[in-house]
Amino acid sequence: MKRIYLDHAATTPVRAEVVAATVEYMTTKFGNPSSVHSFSREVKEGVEKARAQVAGLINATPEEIIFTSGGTEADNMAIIGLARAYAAKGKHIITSAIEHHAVLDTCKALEKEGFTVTVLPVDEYGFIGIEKLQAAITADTILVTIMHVNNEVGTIEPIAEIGRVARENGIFFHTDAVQSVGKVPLDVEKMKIDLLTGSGHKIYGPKGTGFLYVGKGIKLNPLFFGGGQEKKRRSGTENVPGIIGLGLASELAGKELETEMARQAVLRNMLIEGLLDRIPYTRLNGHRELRIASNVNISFEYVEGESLLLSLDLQGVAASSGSACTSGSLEPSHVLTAMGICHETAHGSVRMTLGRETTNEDIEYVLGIFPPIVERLRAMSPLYDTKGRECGECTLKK
Amino acid sequence: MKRIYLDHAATTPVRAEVVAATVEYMTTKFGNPSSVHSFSREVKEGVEKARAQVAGLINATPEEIIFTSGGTEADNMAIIGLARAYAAKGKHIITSAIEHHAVLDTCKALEKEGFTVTVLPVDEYGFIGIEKLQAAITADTILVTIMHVNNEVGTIEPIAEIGRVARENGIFFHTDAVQSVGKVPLDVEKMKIDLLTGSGHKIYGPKGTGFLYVGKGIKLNPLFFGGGQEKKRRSGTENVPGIIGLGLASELAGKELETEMARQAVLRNMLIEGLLDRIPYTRLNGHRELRIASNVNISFEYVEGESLLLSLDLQGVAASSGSACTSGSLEPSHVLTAMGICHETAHGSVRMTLGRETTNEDIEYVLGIFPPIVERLRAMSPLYDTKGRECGECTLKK
Amino acid sequence: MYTEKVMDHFTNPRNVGEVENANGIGEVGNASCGDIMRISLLIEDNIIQDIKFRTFGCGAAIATSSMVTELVKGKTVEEALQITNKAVAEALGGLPPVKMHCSNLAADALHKAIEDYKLHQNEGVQRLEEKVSV
Amino acid sequence: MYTEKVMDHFTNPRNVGEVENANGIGEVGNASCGDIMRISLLIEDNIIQDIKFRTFGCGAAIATSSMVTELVKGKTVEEALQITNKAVAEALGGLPPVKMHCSNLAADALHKAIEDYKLHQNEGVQRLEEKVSV
Ligand SMILES: Cc1ncc(COP(=O)(O)O)c(C=O)c1O
Ligand SMILES: Cc1ncc(COP(=O)(O)O)c(C=O)c1O
Repeated sequence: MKRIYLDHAATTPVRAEVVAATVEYMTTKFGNPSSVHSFSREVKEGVEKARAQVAGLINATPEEIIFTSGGTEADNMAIIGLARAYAAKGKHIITSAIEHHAVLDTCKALEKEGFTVTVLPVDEYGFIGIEKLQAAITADTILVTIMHVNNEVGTIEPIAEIGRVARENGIFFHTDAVQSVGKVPLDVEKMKIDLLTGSGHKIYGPKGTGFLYVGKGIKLNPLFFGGGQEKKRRSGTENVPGIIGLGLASELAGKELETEMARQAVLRNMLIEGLLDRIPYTRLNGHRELRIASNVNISFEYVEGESLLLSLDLQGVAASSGSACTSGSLEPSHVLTAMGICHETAHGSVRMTLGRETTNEDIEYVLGIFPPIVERLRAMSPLYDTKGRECGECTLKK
Repeated sequence: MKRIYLDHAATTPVRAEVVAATVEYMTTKFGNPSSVHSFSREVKEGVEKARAQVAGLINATPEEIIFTSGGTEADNMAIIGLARAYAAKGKHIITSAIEHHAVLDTCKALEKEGFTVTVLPVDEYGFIGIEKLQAAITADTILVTIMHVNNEVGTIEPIAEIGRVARENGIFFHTDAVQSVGKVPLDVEKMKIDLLTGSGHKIYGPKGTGFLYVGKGIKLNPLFFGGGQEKKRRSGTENVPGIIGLGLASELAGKELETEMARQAVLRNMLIEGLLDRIPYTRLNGHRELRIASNVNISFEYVEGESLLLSLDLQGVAASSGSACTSGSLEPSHVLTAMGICHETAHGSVRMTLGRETTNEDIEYVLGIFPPIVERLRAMSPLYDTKGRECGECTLKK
Repeated sequence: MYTEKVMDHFTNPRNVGEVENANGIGEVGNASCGDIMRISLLIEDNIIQDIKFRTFGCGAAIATSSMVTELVKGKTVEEALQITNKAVAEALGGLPPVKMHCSNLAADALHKAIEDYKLHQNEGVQRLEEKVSV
Repeated sequence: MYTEKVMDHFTNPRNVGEVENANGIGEVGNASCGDIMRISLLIEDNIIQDIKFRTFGCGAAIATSSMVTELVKGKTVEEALQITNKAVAEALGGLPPVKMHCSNLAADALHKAIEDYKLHQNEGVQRLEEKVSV
């Protein structure tokens, strides 16, 4: 059976060049960068090259890049590290309702340490309002953390404006750019970004790799302690093969960013229009234009997302959903509900995220199999006959 | 030039079988275990198989294994996580003077959160005294964290006895087993170990992988927050290829543990005796018998360790040293000084750690080149003529 | 994630639809929470003669609905009342742990339908009694 | 880690040993801290005629010692006094950052040796003066 992977926002296959590089650093160049002998020298050089490759992708300097075990660790390092380092300056943090849990739950955890957190609402497309941000700033605010591109609906936030507002107010600005690094042009200088999170496995690099950009002179308390690697900011023997892979993946992503995104945008539009045209009672989630080239997120009324995913999977198509069922909880995606979408509708959302290998034929195949799947499930659904809409909230607790 | 790697305690090359397995999980089996489609199913299975492989090596159950980004993170997770979870029960922690910085500095960091830490001294061989441990326990003690095998001198601590004492006193026992997993038989049941740290890159597995064993029912506060992976104990997309590699490396290490350690012990003895015989003014650091099969640590009086390492490296031999110079500080190894070894002598220590690929010929080669190297450096040393011994401490601060 | 049996019932659900001349209907769940199951049945001579379901929900919700209809069709009311959600899950070869408490409600829907049948029966009886007493 | 020049001076150190008829000796460092450098020299007519070193220390310590002897041999005392630790490091093509402040003491040892020479010279002069005044 044809297998079509449309879940690139969840993770990506590691590209062949990157695999080869990691293998080299697992075998012949396997030394510990902290050692004092020839086995370590070549390794140290490789790590520094990777640092420069990552820095190059976002217009930072290599010394401003700290390697981590992934986007989650980098988000935590940024938010917890900065909050603890600057607690004397202020104890207020601003974030948004549509952040990844690596940001939202981390901010929440800081409330236990005496910080207060303002969670900004978003509009129906998932945009942060700059005025709302401005209004939320107090003399006590030390950090604004707002993502660049949302992982579920692909909305591109106005981070250059957010950066400007933060800079004007003397507040640090962190952005979770896990979904945008290598996919949307990024310039930490121009966009006035102080801290930025990236993750390797979203850009055809290895899982278990990520980085935090931290502008020169910004202090961070470390999350953990040990050998003092990464200039004492991130202890632990470096994941050298991973770092090498992340570096190369970053460079290659930068090189093909424009052509690849233009190509994917065409396929994305084809998929969005095809589905909205062919299937009634559907809605596009997120903004029609200001979304990342790879993201499609559509709600299919009267059906539940997981059963849609299962049906797609049975026909070889891998996608994801904002349905509660996929997370094992009862509440649907916090992103969709923050955008004002009914819980019922949110449960019926499907996200398809395109990638380097996605072809025209893949999209045509998906457009072919999708309508009968929805039809079959709707025929089974007790909601479909009445088209009754419950626009309530799920208040049950699991 | 022949290149002989004798720094296996620092890191190891990834074995071929493990490389192949990681490549498979970077390419064909690349899915995100949290997804709901066929790409993730096979991946989830792989991760659970790896969990069982790791558990098997230490006689734990798979559910008791949490995958981490390395030994450092696991040590931090154990100590910080447990301390915070049980702070209401008590605020006293016991550790030893020869722990890795991932343990020592983590305990120190907890002092800022109101914990008190007792650092047990060691004897001239690096052994913890059980009576000293017993005496240090108070009603407020919640955790004893003492390593299994020391990374510098290879001393094997009496952890079964430590486990017994801790259990009798109702105190949790964590052991940093980074240097012993896969090299010394381990049984968390019999040894009454509550938490145990292991690291992949020390056993021919990938860097950036590690695990924490946490006995059933023991609570841990997480170090960071996000998607709630690893049963909410370690958020972040799993480093799947790394986990697969760690699992396989663990299984293979277990299989060859006995034969390999017996083989290495012979080579180790050959190296120790050869060097002590051929070179005057030398001393073996650590215990002659109760040391791991792979560790040799010898001090060469009147010469400094880094210049020894450089000289060895120029002849193709990679080793490590307790010299301050290798760490960029002025104080020599805290392990050697805790064992009562003069700073001056400690600066002249060299550690050679054997591995799977180490051969008889390698040892003979090292025994051949070593004496002239020491001779040359001693001839340059102003201390050698007088054989003057300064047994002071370096009190300069860098 | 799901067993083969679950996938079989998901792909080829048994007894989908509404029993036309149903004398008991039960609905459980809440669309906002991602699951609604509706069971309609026809009970005659204390036997479940016909039973159908319609479900809005995940794979487990659909499969458990399908399975419960298969399990009780032709059974007595008493036998049907003994079916538990757990038994349905077991008949499917088990469900993933996260599903045990959310999408596993089909037996509840069945019991509700039977209650509904009984209520109507009682009402019928009452109505009869009323008639007599008049 | 180290430049080629450092490795050259480490592998083939120049001027190792003690000047036999030295008239100035300087020692800096501390074995407990991992570095001792000892420089002995012979100054005649204000010129450093001969200079040798012995060093206990790391690669950088040995290389900087060797380099400083090479830099000042045949130079005047004034020229020698102008050599700094930084200049020695530069002559070696640089040192790793961690070494700039620990093993880079060779110029200090040289200056100490020159001081020692001067002290003895002054003592000699004084003694002469004493003689005259008697
Ligand atoms: C927006 C966003 N932030 C953070 C993360 C976490 O990154 P990682 O999976 O590398 O831990 C993800 C992906 O899972 C993400 O999409
Ligand atoms: C005893 C000991 N503990 C902890 C560590 C840290 O482990 P990792 O390098 O995987 O972070 C090491 C090795 O560096 C070690 O030898």
